[in-house]
Amino acid sequence: MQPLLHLENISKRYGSVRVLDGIDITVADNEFLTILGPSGSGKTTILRIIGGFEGIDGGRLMFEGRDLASVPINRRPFNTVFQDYALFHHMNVAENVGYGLKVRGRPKAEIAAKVADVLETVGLGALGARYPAQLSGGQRQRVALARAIICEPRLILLDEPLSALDVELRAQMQRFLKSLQRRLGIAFVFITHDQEEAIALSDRIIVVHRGRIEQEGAPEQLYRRPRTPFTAAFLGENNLIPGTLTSAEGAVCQVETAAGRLQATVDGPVPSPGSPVLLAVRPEHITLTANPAPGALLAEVAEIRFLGANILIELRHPALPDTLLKVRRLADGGTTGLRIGQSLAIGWAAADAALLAAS
Amino acid sequence: MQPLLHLENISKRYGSVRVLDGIDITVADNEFLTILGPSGSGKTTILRIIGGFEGIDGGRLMFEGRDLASVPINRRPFNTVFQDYALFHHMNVAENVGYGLKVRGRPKAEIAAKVADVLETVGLGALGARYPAQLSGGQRQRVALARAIICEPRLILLDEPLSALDVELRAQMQRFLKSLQRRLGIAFVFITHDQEEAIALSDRIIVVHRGRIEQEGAPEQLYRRPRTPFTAAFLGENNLIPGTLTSAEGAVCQVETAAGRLQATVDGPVPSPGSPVLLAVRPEHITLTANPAPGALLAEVAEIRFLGANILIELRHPALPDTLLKVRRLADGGTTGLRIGQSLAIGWAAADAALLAAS
Amino acid sequence: MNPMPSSARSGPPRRRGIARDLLWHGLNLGLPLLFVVLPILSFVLVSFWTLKDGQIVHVLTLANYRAFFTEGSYLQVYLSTLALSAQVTLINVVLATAIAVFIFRRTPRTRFLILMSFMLPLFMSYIIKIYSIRSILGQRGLLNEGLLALGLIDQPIEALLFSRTAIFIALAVLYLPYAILPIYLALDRIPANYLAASADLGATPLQALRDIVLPLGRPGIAAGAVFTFILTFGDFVTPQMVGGTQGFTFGRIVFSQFGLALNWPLGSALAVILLATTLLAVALAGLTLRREHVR
Amino acid sequence: GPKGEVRLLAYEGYADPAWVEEFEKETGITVKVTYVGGVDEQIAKMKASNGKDYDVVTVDTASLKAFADQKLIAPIDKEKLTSAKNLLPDFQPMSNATFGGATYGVPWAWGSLGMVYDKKTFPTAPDSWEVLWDPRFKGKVISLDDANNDINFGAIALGIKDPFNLTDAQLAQVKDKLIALKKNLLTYFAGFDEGTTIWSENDVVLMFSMGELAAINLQKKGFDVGYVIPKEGAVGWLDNLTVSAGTDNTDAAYAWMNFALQKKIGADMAKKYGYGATTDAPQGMDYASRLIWAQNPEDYTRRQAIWNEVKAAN
Amino acid sequence: MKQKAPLIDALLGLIAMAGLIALYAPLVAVAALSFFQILRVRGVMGFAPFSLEPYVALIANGEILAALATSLIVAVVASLASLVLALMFAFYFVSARRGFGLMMQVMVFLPFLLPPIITGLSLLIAFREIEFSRGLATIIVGHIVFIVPVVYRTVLVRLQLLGGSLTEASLDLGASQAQTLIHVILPQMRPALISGVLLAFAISFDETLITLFVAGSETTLPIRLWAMMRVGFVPEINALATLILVFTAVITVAIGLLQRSPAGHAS
Ligand SMILES: Nc1ncnc2c1ncn2[C@@H]1O[C@H](COP(=O)(O)OP(=O)(O)OP(=O)(O)O)[C@@H](O)[C@H]1O
Ligand SMILES: Nc1ncnc2c1ncn2[C@@H]1O[C@H](COP(=O)(O)OP(=O)(O)OP(=O)(O)O)[C@@H](O)[C@H]1O
Ligand SMILES: NCCCCNCCCN
Ligand SMILES: [Mg+2]
Ligand SMILES: [Mg+2]
Repeated sequence: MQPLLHLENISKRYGSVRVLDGIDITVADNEFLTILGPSGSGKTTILRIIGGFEGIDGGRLMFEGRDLASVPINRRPFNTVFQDYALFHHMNVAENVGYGLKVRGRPKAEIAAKVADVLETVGLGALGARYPAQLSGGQRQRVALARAIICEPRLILLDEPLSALDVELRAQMQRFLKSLQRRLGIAFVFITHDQEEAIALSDRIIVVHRGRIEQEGAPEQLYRRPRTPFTAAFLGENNLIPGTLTSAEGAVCQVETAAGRLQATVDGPVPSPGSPVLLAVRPEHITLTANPAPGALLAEVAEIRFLGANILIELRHPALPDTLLKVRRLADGGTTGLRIGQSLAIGWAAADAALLAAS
Repeated sequence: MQPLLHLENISKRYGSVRVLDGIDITVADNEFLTILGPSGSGKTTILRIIGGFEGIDGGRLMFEGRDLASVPINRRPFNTVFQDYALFHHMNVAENVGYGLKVRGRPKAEIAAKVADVLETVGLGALGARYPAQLSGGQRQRVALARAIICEPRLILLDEPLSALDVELRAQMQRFLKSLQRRLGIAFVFITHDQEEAIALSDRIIVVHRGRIEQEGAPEQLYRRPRTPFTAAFLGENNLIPGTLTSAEGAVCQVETAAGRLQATVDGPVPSPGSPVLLAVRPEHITLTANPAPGALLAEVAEIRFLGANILIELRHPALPDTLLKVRRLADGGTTGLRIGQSLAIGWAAADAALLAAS
Repeated sequence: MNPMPSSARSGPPRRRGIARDLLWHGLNLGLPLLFVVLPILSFVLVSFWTLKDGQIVHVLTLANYRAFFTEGSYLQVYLSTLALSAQVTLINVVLATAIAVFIFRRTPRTRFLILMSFMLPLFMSYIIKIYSIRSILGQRGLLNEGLLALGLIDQPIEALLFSRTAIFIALAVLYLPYAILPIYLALDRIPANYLAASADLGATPLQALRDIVLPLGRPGIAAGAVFTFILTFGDFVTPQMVGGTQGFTFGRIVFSQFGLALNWPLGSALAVILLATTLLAVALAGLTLRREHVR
Repeated sequence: GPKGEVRLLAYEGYADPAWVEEFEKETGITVKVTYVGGVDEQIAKMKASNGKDYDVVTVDTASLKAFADQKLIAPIDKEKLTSAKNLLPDFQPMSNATFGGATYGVPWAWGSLGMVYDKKTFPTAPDSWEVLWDPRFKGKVISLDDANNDINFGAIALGIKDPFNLTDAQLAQVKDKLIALKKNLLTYFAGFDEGTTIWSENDVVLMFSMGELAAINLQKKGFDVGYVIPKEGAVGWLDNLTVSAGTDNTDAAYAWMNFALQKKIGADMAKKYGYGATTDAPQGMDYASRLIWAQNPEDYTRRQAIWNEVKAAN
Repeated sequence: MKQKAPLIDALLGLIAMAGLIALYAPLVAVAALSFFQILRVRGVMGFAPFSLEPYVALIANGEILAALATSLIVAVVASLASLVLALMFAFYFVSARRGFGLMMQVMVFLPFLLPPIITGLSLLIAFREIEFSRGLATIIVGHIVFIVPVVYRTVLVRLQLLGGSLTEASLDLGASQAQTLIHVILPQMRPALISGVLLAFAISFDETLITLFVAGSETTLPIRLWAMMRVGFVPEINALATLILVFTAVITVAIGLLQRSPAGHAS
């Protein structure tokens, strides 16, 4: 099936700075695609290219098989929620939200009704007459969101649309976006820094790093099977332990590390023995035991941080002085006995430790 | 001891809209204070009042016992990171960051050295010559942060300073802020929407709701012992079950709910029997059992959401059709057997269920 | 960044028919070409001809330009006019900037009205205003008579009129509004939170003025300076009317060549020199704007 | 212009609304007047449009030749000028306006460029232009600003007999004389009114004037001034009605000229504006014989250059 | 928010006040003289008693009123046309390739940079060459040519400071370029547009030297005044100038009140 949108080998430069390099992305109809990446990696630039706000220095942008090069911004069936909102400060909230309908010549009554409806949805029912300068940051963000969705475009581009919202509102908006996706069959290209959000909402995640695509896939797949150290470290927390591959038996490998010989599972081709590798273990996969079996990995509790629903325990292994091993536990009382300085045995299932080629 | 800053009974109105009402806040020397609250609750307004950008309609603002009313903005020993950054677009990054030193008449060489230093710290070492228009959203935010901290003020006001940063950078900046606090003895007033962040960073959190202070306290205390339904629901996730108090034995109360008689622990004075109450249980405190004991609370799995390190399980109880019960588990493989539609016994320790007076 | 994205720069793509493109360029380059350049071009040509016995000699020569440097007092008058305009421009830009900043610091509600009160004097004919200025400042003018009547002086002050100073004052007064408007309009676009941020960083109001307001007002200040310089450099009526024996300026010399003197070639050459001067002024103003980084 | 229209290029006072109204009623021809402030503008405007914008132009005798040489005005068709008979005998020959065998203008209004003096300072009228150079009156003298007439005036003040055909040496002499006058001047002025206005607002006692009207206006304003033609003489100016070379409506042009040359119109002009009419002996203007009637000078271009240097001199 | 700076404000206020006094003194004198004419008795200054005579005379002075009407028509048409053209040129400058933009800009600026006599004569000759008869239309064209640079500069300064993100947002929401212009860009430029058109009007209303040449037999007020200078202004000129000023003030205040922006329309 033809993708809705296809970015083919896009590259983009600002002066001598190359910000995008061979970007290839497809967006399927009704898909919720998230672009994830560090600050400055090129996410906004990708969005702006799709929206038509930036030209490209190489590659093509295809929409349903048509090249978008000659399609002006206002003819692209996309709408954007800008990172800086870009609200019209001389129009009130209702006028901002209704603008897309107004320029399409819809009747006033219809616009008023739809605006009221959408404002209700984003929880700003009472603020239609306010001007942007009279709103809080989060309220502005919601206006920007309302303004983009009212036209029910084929594709919505969202640049961190929920970053200024509190958890509750955020959850509510997330539900709203998902329902929108389901109800209207709209596709979303979404930028967020919130990984839980990315994982919870997305059908697919694309990890961008320094203007290149690092890895892409379904959220769980990406989380569970990162293929590069960057993805492993960037998407969710990870403990990365460097070592050398000594031997492999099927997918299960032996790795020689400073802390001793450890086991890991490789996804894909097995590196040749002797090559430098990284062993990645998620904090939630590490088990802690107070009474170590002989030969167990021993580490010392360096910090215990309460995070709300979770507790983060940081441990120091004498042979790994530069890295704190992070362990996550549910804050359900199961960790009450822990004390800083305490020595614990740590372990994980070989299946939970991923082997990555060191870059 | 005299607080560093004291907001005494501040109120503020915009036209006929009252946005702050009897706000009383103290900030101690070297304290990290976070203001938490829904969008539009008045957080930014509080910060702007402290900074001197907004007048007040009632109350006083005292700094080390002196009334700040007559102290102009530029004489207040505070610096602000604005929610919209407010970078000077006609100055490059280095000039923006060095501005506070420049107006203090510091020698050029000193400014250059400090700027380089601070830029390094926020990870923008190479971008000093760029202009704000040439930066990504997150980079701009870091410039704003660098610009505020370079003067090493007594108090830094930060309005969601990390919201545009990715997890890794965010963790790094958090560490940086904490170290700053420790190293320089600076106090912070911090606004964030990220609750983990609030909990992890703050010495104290103030929850604001509709222009009033809802509750304040140390992060863990607030998380574990919310005193109002609002705080319970807003800070972290909670399952709130309405009911009627039937009897109390010490702090342990019996509550009659649609789902049957449930136990909860009250913090503070016990409401009189017969009064409507809410029972609040954190998702991480709910236990799930596949083989229910007789009389156990049975619920059906409605959704299982992978969140990365955690898994969120939503359950529906026949007697509570409007609310999904949320349960959080570590994504450590312990929930692999769960299936949607499955019926499970749910339970919690009485100590983990908080009793709140219904509002 | 451009308010209007376009296809021409490395901006975003935009569909526009070739016909529309041609029309757009045609309007913007064609209209000025037709109504401005073509008519004026003939004068440039004329400036290379000469006059002999009252008749134009159609032979290309630089004689008129040479005359400017060597004959009569053209160069001297040119230089003194240049100095005069430069002085008026300088003082007016300073005053207009101060006034624009003053307006900018009022509340948004009152700004427009104050601005307009500075523009209103433009609606009285400048000839009438010059007459009025003269009847105020004359030796027997309203000011002197008033001061005499009040007993504040016992001899009329003589020096108010018919001097270089008088020209200076009259030009400054007549052209002040032209400088205020563009400067104010530039200030008006300064985001409010920039001022908040600079104050927050410890800048005194004066420093905020130096670092934020004036740099961001620079395009307006440049425009105001260009307006003032050009208008005063070309105006010969005002100097003539209030300047006494000092009121002779370059514009007047140019003008005089087109009357009974019938020396269009010399007049055109002098006009070309005047044009070169004003163009240079515009270019200079443009240079100060080079480092403009718009949001 | 359209047939039923006559377009005048005139000075203030040469197309009084009352006359226009009467003319329009009489002939059915509409009058469109364009006023100019001086001969320089007039000739520039005429030259650039080849005279096509106007039918009747008033030109003084000193510039007639320039207009004719540039082919901006056409010879008068005396047949059509039925009102010529109304002219005073002195003006009948139109000799000032005749060169190369053709007559280009009909005399219409005249006056002199005499001296205005303050009667308090000068109980008896000064009899020589030299008084303008008298250091005692430094800063109390004002002078007309007109390239050609100022040079005429300087020549007359120097006692040069033919001020319209100056040799190089004479021109140099005149230039120095005029530069010397600058030291005494409060300012130059450009029109009747400027002269009188400046006089009335400043301490001025002597004026090389633009004409009788200056004195008349000052007297009306309550100043005790006199008007004198000094012994050296003074320029007499004579403005002529001419037909534009670009006209396509000759009949209307002549209709206006014939109308304007009626005695009653001349009398009305003299009364309202203080100009001497050419159809009626003007009151009090009994010095016509002492005037040196303006003629085309030897070289306008030259004179302009010299005048510019005078004005630029410090 | 505004940083308090009493000293600076006092200084600026002083300058502004001095500026206003200097600007208005000639105006006030004219207005006063329209009611109280100066009367000198043997050179000593005095004033005639209050009189509305100049105003009465003005009503009867058809010639001046006709000139006024011509000036008004010319100024209205020329200033509106100039605004439209100036906007077009400004957009061209910010959107076209730099070289084209500069080319256009130099051309547009020429008439403003040259002595008016050259502009006037060159237009007159051009009109003659294409046999376009001089009249209202040529005056208007002459004025437009001269005014456009001023309005263009004023508009451009504002346009360049506008920034692109709102335009992008508008286009993104499906607005055409024209709709974006009308609904987003022009409202943002409103102060520049209003003051630009007022400035244009004022310049046109007072333009003398170019008009002198491009006028046929139409007479505008400044031309009338220019010619009148020779023999002196009639007293009704003061009355007229005063009335124009009062009308302009009233209109300006009305616009100013309509201009009121929404509260806090700050950034
Ligand atoms: N100028 C104004 N006029 C009227 N109401 C205003 C004005 N400025 C802010 N408000 C209102 O005041 C309330 C508090 O705003 P504030 O910006 O302090 O909220 P906030 O807590 O920072 O929200 P957010 O998390 O969304 O940034 C909001 O409801 C907002 O709409
Ligand atoms: N006009 C410009 N000139 C030069 N470099 C630019 C320009 N605009 C952006 N950049 C650079 O391009 C890179 C990508 O920017 P982009 O805005 O796409 O990042 P991002 O992934 O959206 O980051 P963030 O998460 O911080 O918003 C950044 O390093 C930025 O500094
Ligand atoms: N207002 C009529 C006066 C005409 C004077 N003409 C004199 C011409 C001098 N160049
Ligand atoms: Mg971005
Ligand atoms: Mg806020």
